[in-house]
Amino acid sequence: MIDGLLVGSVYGLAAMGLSLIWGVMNVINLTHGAMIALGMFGMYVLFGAITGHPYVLLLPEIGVGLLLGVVVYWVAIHWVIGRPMLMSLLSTFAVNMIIIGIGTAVWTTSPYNVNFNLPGLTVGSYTFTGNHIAAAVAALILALALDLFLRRTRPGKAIRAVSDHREAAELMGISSTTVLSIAFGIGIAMAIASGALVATLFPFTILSGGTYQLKSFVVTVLAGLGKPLGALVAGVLLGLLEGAVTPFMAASWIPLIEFTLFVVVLVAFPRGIFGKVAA
Amino acid sequence: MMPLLEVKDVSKRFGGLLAVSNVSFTLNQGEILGLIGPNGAGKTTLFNVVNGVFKSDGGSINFDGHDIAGKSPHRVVQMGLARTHQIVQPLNEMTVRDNVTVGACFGREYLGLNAARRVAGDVLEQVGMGARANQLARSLTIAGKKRLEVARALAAKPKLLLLDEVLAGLNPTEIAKMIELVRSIRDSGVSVFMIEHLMQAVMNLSDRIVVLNFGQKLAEGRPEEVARNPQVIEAYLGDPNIAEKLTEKN
Amino acid sequence: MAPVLQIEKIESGYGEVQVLWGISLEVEAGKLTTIVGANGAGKTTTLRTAMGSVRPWHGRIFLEGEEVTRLSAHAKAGRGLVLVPEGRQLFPTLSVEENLEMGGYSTRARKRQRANLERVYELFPRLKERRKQRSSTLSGGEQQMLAMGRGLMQEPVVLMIDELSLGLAPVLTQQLFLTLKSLRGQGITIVLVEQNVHLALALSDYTYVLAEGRVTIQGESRQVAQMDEVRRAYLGL
Amino acid sequence: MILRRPSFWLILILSAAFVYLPLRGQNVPLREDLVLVAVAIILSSNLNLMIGYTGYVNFGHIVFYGLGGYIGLYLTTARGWNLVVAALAAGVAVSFLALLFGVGILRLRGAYFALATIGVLQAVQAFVINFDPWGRSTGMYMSFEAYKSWGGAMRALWLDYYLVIGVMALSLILSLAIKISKFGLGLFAIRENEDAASVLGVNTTVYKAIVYSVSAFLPAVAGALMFFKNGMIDPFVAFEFSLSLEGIVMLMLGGQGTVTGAALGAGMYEWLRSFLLTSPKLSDFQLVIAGGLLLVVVLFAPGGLIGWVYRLLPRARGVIE
Repeated sequence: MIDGLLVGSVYGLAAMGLSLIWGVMNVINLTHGAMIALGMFGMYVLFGAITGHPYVLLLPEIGVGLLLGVVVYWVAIHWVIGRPMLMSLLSTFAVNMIIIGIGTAVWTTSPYNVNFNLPGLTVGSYTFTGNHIAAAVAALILALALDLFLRRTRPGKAIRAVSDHREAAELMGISSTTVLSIAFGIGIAMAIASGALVATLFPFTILSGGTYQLKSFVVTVLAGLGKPLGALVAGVLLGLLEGAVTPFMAASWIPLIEFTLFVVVLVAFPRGIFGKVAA
Repeated sequence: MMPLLEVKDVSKRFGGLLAVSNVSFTLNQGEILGLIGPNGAGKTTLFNVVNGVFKSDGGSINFDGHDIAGKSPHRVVQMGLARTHQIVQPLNEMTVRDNVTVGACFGREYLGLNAARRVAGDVLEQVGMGARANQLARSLTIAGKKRLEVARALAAKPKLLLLDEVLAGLNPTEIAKMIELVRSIRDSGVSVFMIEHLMQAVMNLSDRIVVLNFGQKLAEGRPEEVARNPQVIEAYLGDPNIAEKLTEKN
Repeated sequence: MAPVLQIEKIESGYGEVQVLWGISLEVEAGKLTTIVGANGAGKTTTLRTAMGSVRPWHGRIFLEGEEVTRLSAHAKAGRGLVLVPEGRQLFPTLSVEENLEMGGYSTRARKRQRANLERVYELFPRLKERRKQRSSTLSGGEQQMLAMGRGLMQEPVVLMIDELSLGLAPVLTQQLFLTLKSLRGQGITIVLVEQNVHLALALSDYTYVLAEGRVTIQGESRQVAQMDEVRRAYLGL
Repeated sequence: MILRRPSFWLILILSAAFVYLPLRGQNVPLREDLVLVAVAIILSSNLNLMIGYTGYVNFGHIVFYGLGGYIGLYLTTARGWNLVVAALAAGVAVSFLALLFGVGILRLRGAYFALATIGVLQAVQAFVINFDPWGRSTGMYMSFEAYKSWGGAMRALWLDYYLVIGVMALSLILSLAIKISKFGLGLFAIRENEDAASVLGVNTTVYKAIVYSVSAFLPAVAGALMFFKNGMIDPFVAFEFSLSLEGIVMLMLGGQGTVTGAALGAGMYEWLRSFLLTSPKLSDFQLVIAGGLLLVVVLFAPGGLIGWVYRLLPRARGVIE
């Protein structure tokens, strides 16, 4: 149960990236899963090459993710913004295929893992895995940092302004394309960071990102679009839910519950469960 | 005269904003009724409530002997109430003829495809667009798109036609042609309810005029009466005295 | 004196539809210039083309003597060409104060952001009371105040305002016009597009009347106000 | 009249070629290649009814195929039904299910709808993984006994092939028939502008639900036939998300909204894939190249191949459908 909560914060972090991009530029980023997978392998490669501490290695990964996101924005996103939704869905899916294709060629589809274990923490009769705790803490820090960035800093406010009203932002002297590319970069960096954290928890393959992409969709929809902090909360809730049901039924039922919930919430509350409260 | 459309105490609220507030009026068989008022007065919202795009918050709408309040737009058009849009809504990647065929297919007569094509051809001739039937709708000029809106609505063989600013954005020649068209539509037995900003045109065309301001009915009557109404002048031109007061304060 | 904003034979439009057919305007420093005309005459398009939100097809635009025709809207905003757009276009999820901060986004405006914020709050005390609220919760009048305040935060060289009184009650309209008058008194160059012709003519120095994307009449506002043509163009009487 | 459309005869010629070519010399490898193309055409042309005709992006289209396969295999194996009857029953059952789902999720528009279709696909997959009668995650196998009533496996596979070609022909004819009907006109109006269509009298809710249900029928039949041919099914093969997306890629490649485009795109994509898979140097990069191709199409030719032809030759619009 507590483990569910810890893993949930990583889901939340992943979903924040998706939610940010969706909210700001109205693009459903189908490269999300591939980016998460890249994050996993990024951690694997860095951990193998430099004998650094995994949580320090997060920083260069985030930097690379930011850069990669900006590049992908200019290659595949910039041209389809404002065109029908299908176009941006397909262009991001195309990038997804390219990344997965290259990844498969390099790493095949066999499982990898990052061999790293922190000492666990025992409270009473309960033992928490050290990696879980550290990943949750890292995810929380990153999530709160993103939230602070968006709410308190000038560039963060500019992102929100562009998301609110792109044309008006231009009138204020804000270059909306620059802002969009940066927002996309941040979204990708979040995906990569969450992938890197997942890599310290479970074994993974180049295709593992897909599962987390789907979970991110669920979380984003539960939280309502474009609400990054809501996504974090919803992610934790999802993790809790997973942790709570496992004692009672086989883990294989979880996706059924999740996706049924997903569809029902979409149809019943298109603005997310928290949407009503905020509006 | 027989009322074709009877609107009673209709309101429409968006969140906290009362866009249309307790508006009542009637439209008689065979007349052209004008609807004027400043921007944001709720004219288009009123249209949307009448033809079922928005559900009214209270009040009743009676059309041709049926209560149509709360009926969805496709039902309303099949009962004989068609409309055009202020911001043109062409079906862009379809030909002009197909656009109009949609109107005939799903309109009051609910025609089959072939019969609808023929009606579309006739209507396009009537509005003077016969030569452009095979063009894609997106390639039309703004005047062409406005005309297409009218043609589509006409193809539905309506008893009442709602025209939302069909003259806006047209040049004087196009305006003259459109006015002629509206007259001919009325003469063919279709009643018309039109929103229009171009005062000269609406004053000339309309049998009666309803004035809306801040969602409420400000005045109703024959064009001359309405034009002399000081409240209407203020809503449209602004009170000349306010202007003087402003400059005096120097 | 050279005009601070000069528009030379501008043609533009949307897609394939041409709206402006060769508009020329000159805006003198410190003056209030109005643009009036019927719906669809091209007033808003003129401002949007000057700003760069709509690309000019032909013609040239000069700001403070420098050619800025091809610059994007955000680049022009960075040089002090400011548009308070029709329909306010606020940032609905940002607070009132954050909206104003966005006005001070450009490097030019940022230097005096603090002082400008004080000035805007002085001008519109209502905004100060509500500065923590989301802008979407404001009333129509307050939203227009915020839009104007945001424009002032931009340190305008020329302040262009599109439809100041649109959808506002007469009392609020008067209030905003008074504010406008005091701004002109402070030496701010203003271009105003307005449907309330009487007010616009009474308050402004110079007037352009547009019809069908062309300038049909121009002159000192006092003289234009006397012309019957203007009345006819508006009421059809 | 559909008989006067050149495309109609083109479909018949294409189907005849599919029947004749492998028959000559009993060419089994060619048959196996062509059956994949036929399935691709079935999927993309039925998907086209949603994406191309109605403007609703269905990311979970493969769910119809997979469910059809499960129902078909279950009925033939566990219940001993005749294949043709079982396939039709699968089609009817899946269409009915689609109608139920559709009434719910078609209230959503644009991206929300697209997401919901992913949700439906994943939920159905998750359900099947836990569904005992269908063998949970291991799936179902068919005993070779089942082929006996067809005169042995060889004959059964050939017969199955012809049935798939029949479904392909029907899919294309259905696409064409809808395109030139009043129903199709209503759908195109919805695609261009749903609100305007409604104001013009189109009952958008009913139209969308019907087309969603119709687009499920033939893929489900095809699924029943194909998994009968394979003799086994499991939830990962049956509901593979990437297959669903590949259908969209095919459609974009050929040109969405056109009958020929859907077929052409499917053919091109399958050809490209087999080419890449057999080339030793490129096989690792199959996904990369397909993705690159898709990106190029989306960025530079959003109308696909047929859209590109339309732009070059506006008159082609009336001839190539």
